[in-house]
Amino acid sequence: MDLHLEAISHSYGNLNVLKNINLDIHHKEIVCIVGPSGCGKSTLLRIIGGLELPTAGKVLQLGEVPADTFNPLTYIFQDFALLPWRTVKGNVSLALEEHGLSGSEMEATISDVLARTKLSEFADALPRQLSGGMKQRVAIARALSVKPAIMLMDEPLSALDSQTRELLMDDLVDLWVREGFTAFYVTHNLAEAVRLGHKIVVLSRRPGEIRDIVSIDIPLNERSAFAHDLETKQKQLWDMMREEALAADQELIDE
Amino acid sequence: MDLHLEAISHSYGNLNVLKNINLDIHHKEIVCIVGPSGCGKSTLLRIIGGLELPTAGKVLQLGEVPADTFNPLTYIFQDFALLPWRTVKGNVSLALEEHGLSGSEMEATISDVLARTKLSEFADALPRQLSGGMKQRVAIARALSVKPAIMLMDEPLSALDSQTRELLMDDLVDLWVREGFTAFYVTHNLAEAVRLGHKIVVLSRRPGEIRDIVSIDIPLNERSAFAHDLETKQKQLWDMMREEALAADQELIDE
Amino acid sequence: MNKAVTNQTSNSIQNNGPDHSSARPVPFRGGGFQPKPIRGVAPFVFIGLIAFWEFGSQTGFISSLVLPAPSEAFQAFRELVESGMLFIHLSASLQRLLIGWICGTTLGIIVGLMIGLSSIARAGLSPLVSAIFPIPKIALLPLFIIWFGIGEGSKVATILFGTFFPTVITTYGGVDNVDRNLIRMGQSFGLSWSSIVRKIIFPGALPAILSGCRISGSIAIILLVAAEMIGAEFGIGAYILLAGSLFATDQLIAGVAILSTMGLSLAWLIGRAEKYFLNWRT
Amino acid sequence: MNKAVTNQTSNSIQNNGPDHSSARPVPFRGGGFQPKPIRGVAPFVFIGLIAFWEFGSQTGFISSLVLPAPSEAFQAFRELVESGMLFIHLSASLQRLLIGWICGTTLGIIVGLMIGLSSIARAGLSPLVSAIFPIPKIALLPLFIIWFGIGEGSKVATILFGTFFPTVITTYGGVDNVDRNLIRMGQSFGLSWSSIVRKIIFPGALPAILSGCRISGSIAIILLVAAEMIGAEFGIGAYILLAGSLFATDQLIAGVAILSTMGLSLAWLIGRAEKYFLNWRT
Amino acid sequence: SPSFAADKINVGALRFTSHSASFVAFERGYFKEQGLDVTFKFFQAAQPMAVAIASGDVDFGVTAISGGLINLANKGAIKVIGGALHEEAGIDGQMILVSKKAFDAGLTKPSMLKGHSYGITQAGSSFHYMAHKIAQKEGFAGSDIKVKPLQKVGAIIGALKSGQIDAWSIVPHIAKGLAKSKKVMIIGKVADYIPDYQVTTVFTSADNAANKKDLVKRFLTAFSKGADDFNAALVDKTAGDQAAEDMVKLIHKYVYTSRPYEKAAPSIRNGAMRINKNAKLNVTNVKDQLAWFQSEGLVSKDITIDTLVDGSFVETY
Ligand SMILES: Nc1ncnc2c1ncn2[C@@H]1O[C@H](COP(=O)(O)OP(=O)(O)OP(=O)(O)O)[C@@H](O)[C@H]1O
Ligand SMILES: Nc1ncnc2c1ncn2[C@@H]1O[C@H](COP(=O)(O)OP(=O)(O)OP(=O)(O)O)[C@@H](O)[C@H]1O
Ligand SMILES: [Mg+2]
Ligand SMILES: [Mg+2]
Repeated sequence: MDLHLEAISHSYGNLNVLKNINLDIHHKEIVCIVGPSGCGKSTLLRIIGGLELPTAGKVLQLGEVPADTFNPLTYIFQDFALLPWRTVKGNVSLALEEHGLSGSEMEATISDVLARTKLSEFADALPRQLSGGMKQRVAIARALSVKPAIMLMDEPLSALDSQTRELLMDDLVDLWVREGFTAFYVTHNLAEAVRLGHKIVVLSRRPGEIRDIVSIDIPLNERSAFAHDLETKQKQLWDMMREEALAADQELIDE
Repeated sequence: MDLHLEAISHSYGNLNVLKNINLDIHHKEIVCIVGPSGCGKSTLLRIIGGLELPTAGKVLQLGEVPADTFNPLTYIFQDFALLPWRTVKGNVSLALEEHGLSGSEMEATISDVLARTKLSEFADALPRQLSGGMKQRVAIARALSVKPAIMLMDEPLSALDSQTRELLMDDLVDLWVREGFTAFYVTHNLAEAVRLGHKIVVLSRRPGEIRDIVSIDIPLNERSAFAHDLETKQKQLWDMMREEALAADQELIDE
Repeated sequence: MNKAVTNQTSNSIQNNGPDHSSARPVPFRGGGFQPKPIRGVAPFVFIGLIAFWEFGSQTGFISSLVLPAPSEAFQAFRELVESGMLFIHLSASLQRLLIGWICGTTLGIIVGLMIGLSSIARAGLSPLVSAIFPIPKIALLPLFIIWFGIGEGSKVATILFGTFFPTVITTYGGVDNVDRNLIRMGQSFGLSWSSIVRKIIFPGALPAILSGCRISGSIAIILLVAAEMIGAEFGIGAYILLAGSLFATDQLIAGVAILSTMGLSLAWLIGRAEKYFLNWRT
Repeated sequence: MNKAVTNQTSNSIQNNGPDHSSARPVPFRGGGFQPKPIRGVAPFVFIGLIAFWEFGSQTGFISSLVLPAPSEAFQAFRELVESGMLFIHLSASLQRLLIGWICGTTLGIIVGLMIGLSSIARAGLSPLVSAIFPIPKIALLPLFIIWFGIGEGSKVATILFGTFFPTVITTYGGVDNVDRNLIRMGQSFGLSWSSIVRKIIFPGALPAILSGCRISGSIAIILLVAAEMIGAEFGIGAYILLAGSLFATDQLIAGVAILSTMGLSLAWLIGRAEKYFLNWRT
Repeated sequence: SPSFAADKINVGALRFTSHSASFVAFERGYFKEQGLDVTFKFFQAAQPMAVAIASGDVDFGVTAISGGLINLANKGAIKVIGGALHEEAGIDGQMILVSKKAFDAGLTKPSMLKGHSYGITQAGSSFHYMAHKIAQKEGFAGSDIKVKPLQKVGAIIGALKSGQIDAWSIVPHIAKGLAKSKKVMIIGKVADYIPDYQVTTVFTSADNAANKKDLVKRFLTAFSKGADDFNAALVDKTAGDQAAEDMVKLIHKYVYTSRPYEKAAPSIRNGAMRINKNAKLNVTNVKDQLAWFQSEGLVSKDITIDTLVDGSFVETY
């Protein structure tokens, strides 16, 4: 299943947030979206997943939705969005409970997905007992459990400290190499973008427009060998965005 | 004024947090402290600044305290620690109010320090109107206003998004190049450490011990030219810490 | 490197556009769960309810023994206004309310700050507060007469007692919730103890204190009736009590409506105070 | 590169140690501002206070008119126990409390959820709640007799009314405070409306609901006295009222102490419930 | 008559000696004789009892005439149908009390009450009426006595003992009990100011009075029999010591139950005041009371004695 964004614009009242976004995503492709603070990245992701209706334009699903998926478009949130009153297992099962699985199927799915994210030992832990990195692993496990066609990841690593971020980035690369997944990946972090993205969409300041789309053809698992190329690319992206980031940072927030 | 840490150890009840830390800082030197989550970095910084008494060992001030400083050891916190009910100006003046400055001296000090941190336009804004980056600039302005001999910075950039972090890092480098300052700088982020540190102290997992001290002799303003050397250094640091970071991440938090 | 990394413009994407034959829009599943107050409904509800009530009374569907018609209550209110007694009752009550509430709140804030700041005060006072708080003031009225007399003393004391305890509790809750990082920041800049209390802890606890005022204000109004049980000739509470004992339900409803209006005005006033003092909150 | 970056072991640092002649330790300026409850002080305070009070009464320093000696109150309590009346009063009161409180809380939670979830309910009901909440129940007692009779009905209704409104307010406050991101997460996984309410909103509002129970429980105990003003023969409130009307201050204090104990037990119970249901909180 | 199923009725009562007629009628089976199956409903105060009769929870009650009672009668809810407690020369009736403080300061006679404070439960209560009648007779305006509404008898006692109010009037056993404490002095009798004071009356719902005349009559018959026994045993003391003792024991089942018999007995004996024979009703005095309420603006001027009283059941005078 692919997605096609057609001339998406969005405003909140008088605030124009997105302007004429056209974008495609293809199977097993990771599309990174970068842009300065407040340019509408999260809004765009919400529109893609059907959580918000755009003022103009539409999001189209192309091709068949895979038969075994429970939730074709599945989010991973910056703040993990785990239910604090459920254990790791309970949080994963939340996503499965409404799909009429039998008890044993449910058990099997959950333990499979926990094993894949190396969480098996933590099945009965509550979120408050977990470090940030582990929490996000649980959120990833929950997302994988519904066998999504496309994952929508909104700055999944930016609430983590940078060492944990490194660890999780490695995990995501591993996962993609092993199983391959399709994802929109919103981030502020250009190092993340060049490490994970097949396409990097650069948005302008609000109202967010596509300034450029950068493709990186190096396979994910080979990227460490091309560190220098990526660094240059990252610098190029940063030069493109620096001014706008500065302006966005200095903006006063009105009530 | 230099500082000398002599055989510092600390525990909270049965929890040993720091073990035999010996460390020096010299004038106009930035000492970065890196280490996995929970290894006692913040505790160490609190001990250095006199906010916490170590279980064993002592922190000594060497040489005269500069005459014009209002607060020789001054913190900059991860969460900015701005008073939300005071404007930018009010937050800076908080640090000065108890030093018997006249109204005009106070005004002059505040506007000087706001100018140096490019905050003059925002003097009357409330913290809630500012982006994270601006908030941390205000905290830096407040710290500078008391003319500190040594700044104690606890992950000053880790609450910011990575673009803002880049911008502020540039500002800090500028500031150091212009005025020179002495600082302990705690961070998780190895890129930050190699960019700003003259010495990088690597702590082990809890109980935090000094595993290694790495010196980088390249002047701060020339470091961008040595990007590759720094990258290698950073990778070396990461290899040293990776295992411990992973272990720290997977630890369950007890009540 | 050129092999590995290439740039595309957004235009080139649109060209190899999709095969629209199997294209279906993504279903919408967001929205909701954010009830917004709809303007104009509130007066409508009130008017509707009162109209229904009046209608019921007129047709005898609601017996006047059970509930007097709103028009009768309004008539009682008019009589109260025209006789000039409204002003006398209101000023008597407001005076008691204000004195009792201001003293109770001030003392409550002071004791609350003490409990919030000192281990000894906390150990000594907080269990006392918890033990005395749940005592209904109305049960103590006979003792209050002995302790504070039957003049204004016991009325003010009833309100004072009623407002003191919740204020203590919310205040020290507020102090406990002040961000410890801000306090540590104050210490790190060498601020004195009193500066930290005045400049950091008090403003930080202010939201809790104001929301405590909301509660203690309602309690003060509720206690007005109990307070004016003791030898009060004038006052809204006394008016209601007399109406109750005469079973003059029209006056009773009028009095209750006055209390309710006082409660709403108070909520509005504290809302304004919060807007003013807490404009720094997001 | 070796020129630019060098490694040192921590040992080499210690060797070029500092010139200790001008060395002064960094002054300590932290600590404080974290009052800890000191164990054992609370009973000490209570015992000390009661001992002082008894001493004052024995020496006549506190006249028995002003306050009976604790020993007299205790004597009254013993008589109550020995006559077997304590059980009768307690069971009558607890029954009213429980029925009124359970019904009031249940209804309050339901209406609170409605207001928290639906714009129409919010627009229609929330102003009504704000208007009725500040009405003192005691003012309505004459009407309650007509409406609910003199049996258990009006007593339970008084407590029900008293607990209903605060529960509504805290419940919808709790629903409003449920993290909208969690709700959005639920929607993003395609959860149905009822699943979101049951699995996300209700547990998320539970802390607020439980702390509402704490408040409504205290209110229920306080209202017991008012409720039992209406033709109650038995009950702690009736006992206190009778003691008050006979000016039997020893019995009055004994009754008040029973209420206070009930309040403390309730706080303890809700504390346990919070520990149990909210063990997921940090 | 035992062949019929007895009529179930609820009788409202306060745990006061003045309600003894009902207790006696119940204990000695006089209600049963009249085919009445009586359940007592006890109240803390008279006012809720009146409301309970209006709401139909209670069928019969005995209480002083108050503003609330008159207003309920005016709403067509209740009717006074007979007399109960009655002030009578020669028998201890309600007494006028002053605090020790006021007494020492010279308030030794009711004629000196002008300008003093006087405890009442509520505006429009019988205490309020008594205060004004004293003033009237002594020749000054009612408003010259400063009445203090204190809601409850207990509160008034506290205020009087601690000298916060100067004067009060109350039934004899309470008055005598208080006088023993030496904090309170007795300075006069109410009977000297309100001759033939109809202190309490029997009342029922307007519905009963209009539609169940037979039931009302049977109730009054049993009630009167109880009153006769009571008067004979404790007021006129014509029945002998044993009967008096038995009577006190009977009443102790209902009154002062929380006190041991030895302590309760004197209070019960002292509290005995005449209960009208055959529930005769002193309408003259009731009219006076009604007029007083009207003059104080506590009840509507339009109310007539017929709205309040249904005189068809008992002898009136
Ligand atoms: N529900 C809403 N109602 C009104 N304005 C909104 C709403 N959601 C977002 N906005 C505004 O729209 C703009 C874009 O928000 P969005 O969260 O999409 O930006 P973003 O690119 O994700 O920012 P960040 O990098 O900070 O996450 C911001 O100015 C924000 O204040
Ligand atoms: N006041 C305290 N009382 C008890 N334990 C504490 C206290 N402060 C910190 N700790 C514990 O001491 C250990 C070290 O804490 P510290 O905050 O110094 O670590 P850190 O290296 O700064 O961690 P992070 O990288 O997460 O900031 C942690 O396990 C923490 O839980
Ligand atoms: Mg965002
Ligand atoms: Mg830290």
